[in-house]
Amino acid sequence: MKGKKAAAGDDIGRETRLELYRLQVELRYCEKRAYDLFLQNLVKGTSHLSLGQEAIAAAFGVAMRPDDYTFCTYRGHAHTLARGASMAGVLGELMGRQCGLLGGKGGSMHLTDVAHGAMGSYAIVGAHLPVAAGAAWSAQYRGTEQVAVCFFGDGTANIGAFHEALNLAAVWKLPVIFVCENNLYMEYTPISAVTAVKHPAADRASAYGLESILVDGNDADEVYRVAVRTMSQARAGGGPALIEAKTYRHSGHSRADPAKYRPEGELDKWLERDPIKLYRERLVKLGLNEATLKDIEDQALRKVDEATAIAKASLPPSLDGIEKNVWADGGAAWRN
Amino acid sequence: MKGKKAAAGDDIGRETRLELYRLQVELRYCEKRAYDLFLQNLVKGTSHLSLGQEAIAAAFGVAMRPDDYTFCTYRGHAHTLARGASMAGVLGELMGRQCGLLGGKGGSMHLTDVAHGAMGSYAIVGAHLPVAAGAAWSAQYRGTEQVAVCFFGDGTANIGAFHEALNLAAVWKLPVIFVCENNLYMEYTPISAVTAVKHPAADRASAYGLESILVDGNDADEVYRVAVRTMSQARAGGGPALIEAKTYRHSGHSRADPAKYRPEGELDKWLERDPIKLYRERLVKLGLNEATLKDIEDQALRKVDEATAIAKASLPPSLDGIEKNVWADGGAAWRN
Amino acid sequence: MAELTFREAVAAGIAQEMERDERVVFLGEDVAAAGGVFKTTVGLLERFGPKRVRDCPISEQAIVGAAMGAAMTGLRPIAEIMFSDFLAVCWDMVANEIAKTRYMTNGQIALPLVIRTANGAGSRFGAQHSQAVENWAMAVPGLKVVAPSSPADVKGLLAAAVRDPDPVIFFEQKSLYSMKGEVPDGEYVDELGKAKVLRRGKDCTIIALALMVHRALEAAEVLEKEHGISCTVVDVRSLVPLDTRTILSEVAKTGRLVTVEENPRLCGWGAEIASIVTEECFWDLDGPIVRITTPHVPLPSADQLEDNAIPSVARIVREIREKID
Amino acid sequence: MAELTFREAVAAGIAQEMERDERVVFLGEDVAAAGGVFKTTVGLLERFGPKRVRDCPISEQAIVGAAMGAAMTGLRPIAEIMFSDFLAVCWDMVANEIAKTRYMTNGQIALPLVIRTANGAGSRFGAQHSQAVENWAMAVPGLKVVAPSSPADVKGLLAAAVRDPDPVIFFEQKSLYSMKGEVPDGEYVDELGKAKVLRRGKDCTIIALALMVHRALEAAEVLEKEHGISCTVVDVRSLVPLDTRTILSEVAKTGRLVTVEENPRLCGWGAEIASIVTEECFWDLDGPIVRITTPHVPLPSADQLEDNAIPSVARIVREIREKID
Ligand SMILES: Cc1ncc(C[n+]2csc(CCOP(=O)(O)OP(=O)(O)O)c2C)c(N)n1
Ligand SMILES: Cc1ncc(C[n+]2csc(CCOP(=O)(O)OP(=O)(O)O)c2C)c(N)n1
Ligand SMILES: [Mg+2]
Ligand SMILES: [Mg+2]
Repeated sequence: MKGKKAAAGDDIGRETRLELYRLQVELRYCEKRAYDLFLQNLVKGTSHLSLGQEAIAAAFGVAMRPDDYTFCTYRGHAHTLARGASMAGVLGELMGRQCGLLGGKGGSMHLTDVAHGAMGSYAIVGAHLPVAAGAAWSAQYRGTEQVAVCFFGDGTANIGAFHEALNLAAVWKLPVIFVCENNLYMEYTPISAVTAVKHPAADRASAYGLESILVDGNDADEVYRVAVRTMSQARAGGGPALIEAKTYRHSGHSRADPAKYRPEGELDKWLERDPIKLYRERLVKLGLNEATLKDIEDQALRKVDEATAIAKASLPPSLDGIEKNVWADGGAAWRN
Repeated sequence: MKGKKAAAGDDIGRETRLELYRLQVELRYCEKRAYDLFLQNLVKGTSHLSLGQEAIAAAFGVAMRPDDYTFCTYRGHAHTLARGASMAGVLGELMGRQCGLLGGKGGSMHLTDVAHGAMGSYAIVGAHLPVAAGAAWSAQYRGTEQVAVCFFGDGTANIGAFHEALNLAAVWKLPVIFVCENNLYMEYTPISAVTAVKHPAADRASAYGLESILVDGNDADEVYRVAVRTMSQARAGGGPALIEAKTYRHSGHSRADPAKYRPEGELDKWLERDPIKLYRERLVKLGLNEATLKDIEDQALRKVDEATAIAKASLPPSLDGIEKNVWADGGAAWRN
Repeated sequence: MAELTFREAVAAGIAQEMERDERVVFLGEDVAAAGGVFKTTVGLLERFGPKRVRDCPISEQAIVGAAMGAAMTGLRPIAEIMFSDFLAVCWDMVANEIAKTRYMTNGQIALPLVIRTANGAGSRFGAQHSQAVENWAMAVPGLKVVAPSSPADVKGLLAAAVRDPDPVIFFEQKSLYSMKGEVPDGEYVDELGKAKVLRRGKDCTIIALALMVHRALEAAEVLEKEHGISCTVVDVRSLVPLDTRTILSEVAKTGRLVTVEENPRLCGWGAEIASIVTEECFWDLDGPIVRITTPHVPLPSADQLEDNAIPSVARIVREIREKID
Repeated sequence: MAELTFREAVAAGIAQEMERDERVVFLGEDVAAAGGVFKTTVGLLERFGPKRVRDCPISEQAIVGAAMGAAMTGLRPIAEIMFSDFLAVCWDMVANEIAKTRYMTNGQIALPLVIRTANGAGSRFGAQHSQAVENWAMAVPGLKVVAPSSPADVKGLLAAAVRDPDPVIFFEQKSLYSMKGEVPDGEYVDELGKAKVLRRGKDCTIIALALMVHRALEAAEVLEKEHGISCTVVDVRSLVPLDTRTILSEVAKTGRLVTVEENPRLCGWGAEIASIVTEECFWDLDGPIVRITTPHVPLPSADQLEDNAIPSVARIVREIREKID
C-alpha cells in the first residue's frame, strides 16, 4: 500500500477519488448545516457531529457494496449519509419532522435507513458491536458475501461488549469490519487517561488473533485502501478485521459541549490536518482542475440547501405515532 | 525463576513446601468428601469441585498475607478453605446446615468467610473481576499494601466484565492479581472451540499492557513463585498481574456432569500429572521422609472426618432466616 | 399424542420450527455438542448440523446481540440464555436494543427472535441461579413475554414465538423440566396472548403462571374438598400480550382475585394485574385482591429455606382460607 | 437557607459527605475533570483531589463492580451511572451482585454504597437515554430506591443514602436539574423511607414521584380551582423502603387513589402501590384506582411526541376529572 504505485495514486483512480471528495464535502456541509440548524433552535435533541472525521465515513461509503451493512453510533450522521440515505431524511429527523428517516421517533442518535444498508445508529456505547457480528453471521449463513461494517469510538474499546463481539467474530470468522475512530477523547476525557494501552483498538487486535491495523483516519485514500483490502478478505471467508483510524473531531462531543478540556493549540494542529483540505490539495496535485472541485462543492451545497428546505417545510409528526410501531402489526397493544 | 536455585528448590524452603503439601492434601480430601456427601444425598444443591486444581489454591493460600482478599467463583471450595475457612463451615454450607459458613443462605456456589479474607464466591461468570479490582482500589486508597487475588476459569476470559476489570486495574495500577485457571473447558465445551487465541488469558495480557504469564498450574512451587513475585510487585505499587495457570479438573463441571465430552485418554494423561502426586514425588526426591508425609495425610483425613461429623450433626437452618439479613439491620422490611 | 417431558418439548418445538424454516438458527452456551445443561436441546446438533446449532463462548451480550443482528437481516434466531438470572448480564441488549429498535426506527427494523431461558427456583442453586424474572421483561415495552406451564404449551407456544414477527422472551421453569405431559403429534402451534381457564369455581379467581399454576390447581383441590371454597384457576401463559379479557371476565364472575407469583413481591406481574382489575372491574370486586408471592428477598439455597420462601400449596390454601371468605 | 439548583444540590450533598467522612469516594465517567455531563459534580475534583474523585473508562460493569469491592472493604463509594438507561449495561452487578451479596453471605458482607444516575425524559434524547426505570430497581430485593423531587430533598436524601449501610440507587430526574429551591444551610440529612404529603384534599389522593410530583401539584391546583375536585398529593420520595403507612392513611382519607408515573405502564411502581392499597385498605376505597403512566412504549424523541407520551398536567387533570367523581 505504501509502495510507488500508491504514492502515485493510480491504485485508486480518478473517478473514485472524485467520489471520495464529493462525499467528504457533502458530509461536511451537511454536518455544518446541522450545527446551524441547532443554533437556530430547530434541532431539539442532542446531536454529535463528525466534523473532522469525514474521511472515514466517506472512504467506507465509497468502498462498500450497496448490500453491505453499516452499524454506527449516536455520532452517525456521516455514516448514514455515506450509504446514500436522504439528506432531507437526516436533517428532518434531527429536527423531529415527519420527513425524518424515523418519523421523529428516533432522533439524531438513532439514524437508520435499512433500504440503504444503514442498519441503525446505537446510542449505548458498545452495544452495536455484537449486533454487527450478528448481521455478519447472517450474511455468512446465507452465503451472500455481504460485509458488516461497524464504526465506534476509542472510548468504546474499553467496554465489555467490544471484547465479546471481537472474540465471537474471530472464532466464527465472521465478515465484519470493526472500525475504531480514535478521535482522542471519550466524551470529555482524554482516552489515554482511561486506557491501558496506547492504541485502544490496534493494541488489542492480537487478543483476538487479528492483525493490528492503524491507519490515518484523516486520509481518505488510506482508509479506502484498508477498507477495500479488509472487506475483500472478509468476503472471501478470511474473517473479521479491526481497524483503528486516528482522527479528531473539530467540535465538542455533542451540542452541549464547548470542548474546553482540549489543550490549547490541539484543535489548530488538527485543523491543519483537516481531511477535506488535505484531500483537496492532493487532488490538485494529482492534476484535477479547480473548476471540477468547485463544481463538486457547489453541488454539495445545493444538495444541502435543498434538503434543508424540505426538512424545514416538513410538519411535526402526528401524535398518533406515539403508539405506532412497537410491534410488527404497526401498533402498541400489550393486551387484548 | 527457572534458574539453578529454583531447580534445587531451595528458594522455597522445607517449611513452606510442607505447608503447600498439607494444604493440597486437605483440599483434595475435603473435595472428595464433598463428593461422597453428594452421593449420600446430603449435598442438596449443585457443587463444582476443584479436584485436580488444588495446587493453585494451595500455592496462593500459602503465599497470601492474612489480610489479603480472595475472590473466587462457584468453583470456590478450595480457595475458601485455602484462606483458613472452617472445613465444617464449608461442608455444612454444602449440606444446607446451620453451621454452614452462610447459614444455608448461599450454598456451595457462594462460600464466603470475610474473617479469613475470603470475600465471596461469585456464581455469575466474570462478575467478581471488577469487584476484586474494587477491593484492590480500596486497599490502595487506604494504603494498606493488601492485595486482592481473583480466581476464574478459562471460559471467563471471553466475557465483557473480564475486559473492563483488566483495563481499569491496569489504568489505576491496582494491587490485584487475576488468576485464570485454565482447565481446558468452559463447562462442557472445549475452550479452544470458543476462543480466538490459544491462551485465553496469557495471550490477552498485552491488551492491558501487562506481562504475559503462563504457568504450570499443577506445580504448586511454580504457582507459589509467581504468586510471591506478582503480589510483592503489586504491594509495591507495580499494579496488577494476569496469570494463566494450566490445569485440569478430574471430575465433571458440576455434580450433574459425567464429563462424557472429554476425549478418551485425556483424563488419564492428566491424572499422571496430578498435582498432589507430583508434589509428593518431589518432596520425596528433596529428601522428606515418608512418615512426615503420611502424617500430614493422616492429619488431613482426621480434619475432614471431624468436619464431616460436625456438619452432619448440625441442624437445618431455622426458617426465620428467610427474612433475615437482606439489610444491615438484620431484617427484610421493605416498608414501614 | 405422545407423552413428552417439558424439556423434550423444548427440543421438539425447536426442531419443528427448524425443520419448517431454514431461517431458524439456534445459539447458546453448551447447547450443541452437549445438548444443553438442562438437556433441553439434545439431538438438535445431530439433526440440523453445526451451521444452524451453535455453541458460543460465555459472552451473553454477544450471543443476544448476534441474535439481534441476525434477526434484522433475514434470519429467525433462537438464543438460549442458560439461566434467566443471566439476562442481567445482557440486559442492555435485551431491554435497550432489542426491545426498542423497531420503535426507534419507526418500523424499519424487524426483530423476529426468541430468547429462551431457564427460570425460577427449586434446585437449591441460590440467589443468582433461581430467580423468576418474568416481570423484568414485562416491564420493558417492546418485548413479548411467555411462560408455559406444560409440555404441550411449551411446544405450541415456542413454535408461536418463533413464528412471531416480534422479539419474545420465553421463560422455561427449571422445576418443570422433568414434568411429563401429552403433546399433540405433528405440527403444533399455539397462540401468544391467550390465557387458559383450567378450572372454574365461584368463590375466587386464582391467576398463576408456570410452576405456580400447578400449585394453584392443587390448592384449589384442597380448598374445594377440605374447606368448601371453590376457585377458578387461570394460567396466564403470556404476560405480553396479556389476555386481559379472560382475566377481567373470570375475576368479575367470582368477585375475588388472588395472584400466585414465584417472583419476589415488589413490582411482580401480579401487581400489574391487580392494578388493571382494580381499575377496570372495581365494582365487580367483593373484597381485597390478594397477592401470594415470594417475600421480597433474594432466594436462599438450603432446601428447607428455598421451599419455604416460594409459595407452596399449603401457603396458598392458608392465605386463601384466611383472606377469602 | 441558600437557593440551589437541583444539580448544585447533588454536588452539595456529595461534598458534605466527602467532607465528613474520608471513606466516601466518588467515581464515574467524565465526573472529575469535566464535572459531569450534567454538571452535577462541578468542583468536587478541585476540592477533594483525584484520589477521591475519579474519572473512569466507559466500563459500567467495572465502575459499579469497583464500587462494590470498595464498599465491602471499608470505603463508602458513590458511583455515577451517567444515564439510568445504562444501568442495563451493568444490571448484573446491580441486581445480582450488589443486591444479593449481604443476604447470600448471611450478613458477612456489607455494601454501603450509592449509585447515582440521571433518570427520565424531557430532553428529546430518544428511547435509550430517557427512561424512568425506578421500577427496575424496586423489583430487585436488596436495593433501596430513592427519587427526590426538589433540591432540598436531593441534598438531604443523598446524604442519607451515603450514610445508609445498604446499597441505594439514587435517581435524579434529568428534567429537574435546572430547578431551583431553598436548601438548608450547614449539615443537612434527611431520612430514607418517608413520603411527604405536599397538599391535602378530600376527593382523591394522588401519589407521585420526582418530576411527576410537580405535575401532580399543578394538576391539583387546576382541579381545585377549575373543577372543584380537591386532591391530596403525596411525594413518595423513596420506593424502598416504602412509606406504606402514609400512603395507606392518605388513601383511606380520600377513598380514591391515582398514581402518576413517568415509567411505561407495565409493572411500574404504581402497580405495586395499587396492589398494596387494594389488598390493605380495600374497604376504604370509594372507586377504582387510576394509574396515569406513560403508555407502554419506548419513548419517541421528537419534542411533541415526547411531551405527549409522558403524563402532562393536562392529562392528569383530564383523567382525574373523567375517573374521579
Ligand atoms: C454504556 C454507555 N456509557 C456511557 C455512555 C455516554 N457516552 C456517550 S458517548 C460517550 C463517549 C464515547 O466515546 P468514544 O467511544 O470515543 O466515541 P466518540 O464520541 O468520541 O465518537 C459516552 C461516555 C453511553 N452512551 N453508553
Ligand atoms: C454469565 C454466566 N454465563 C454462564 C454461566 C453458566 N456457567 C457456569 S460455569 C460456566 C463455565 C465456566 O467456565 P470457566 O470459566 O472455564 O470455569 P470452570 O468452571 O472451568 O472453572 C458456565 C458457562 C454463568 N454462571 N454465568
Ligand atoms: Mg472518541
Ligand atoms: Mg474452565
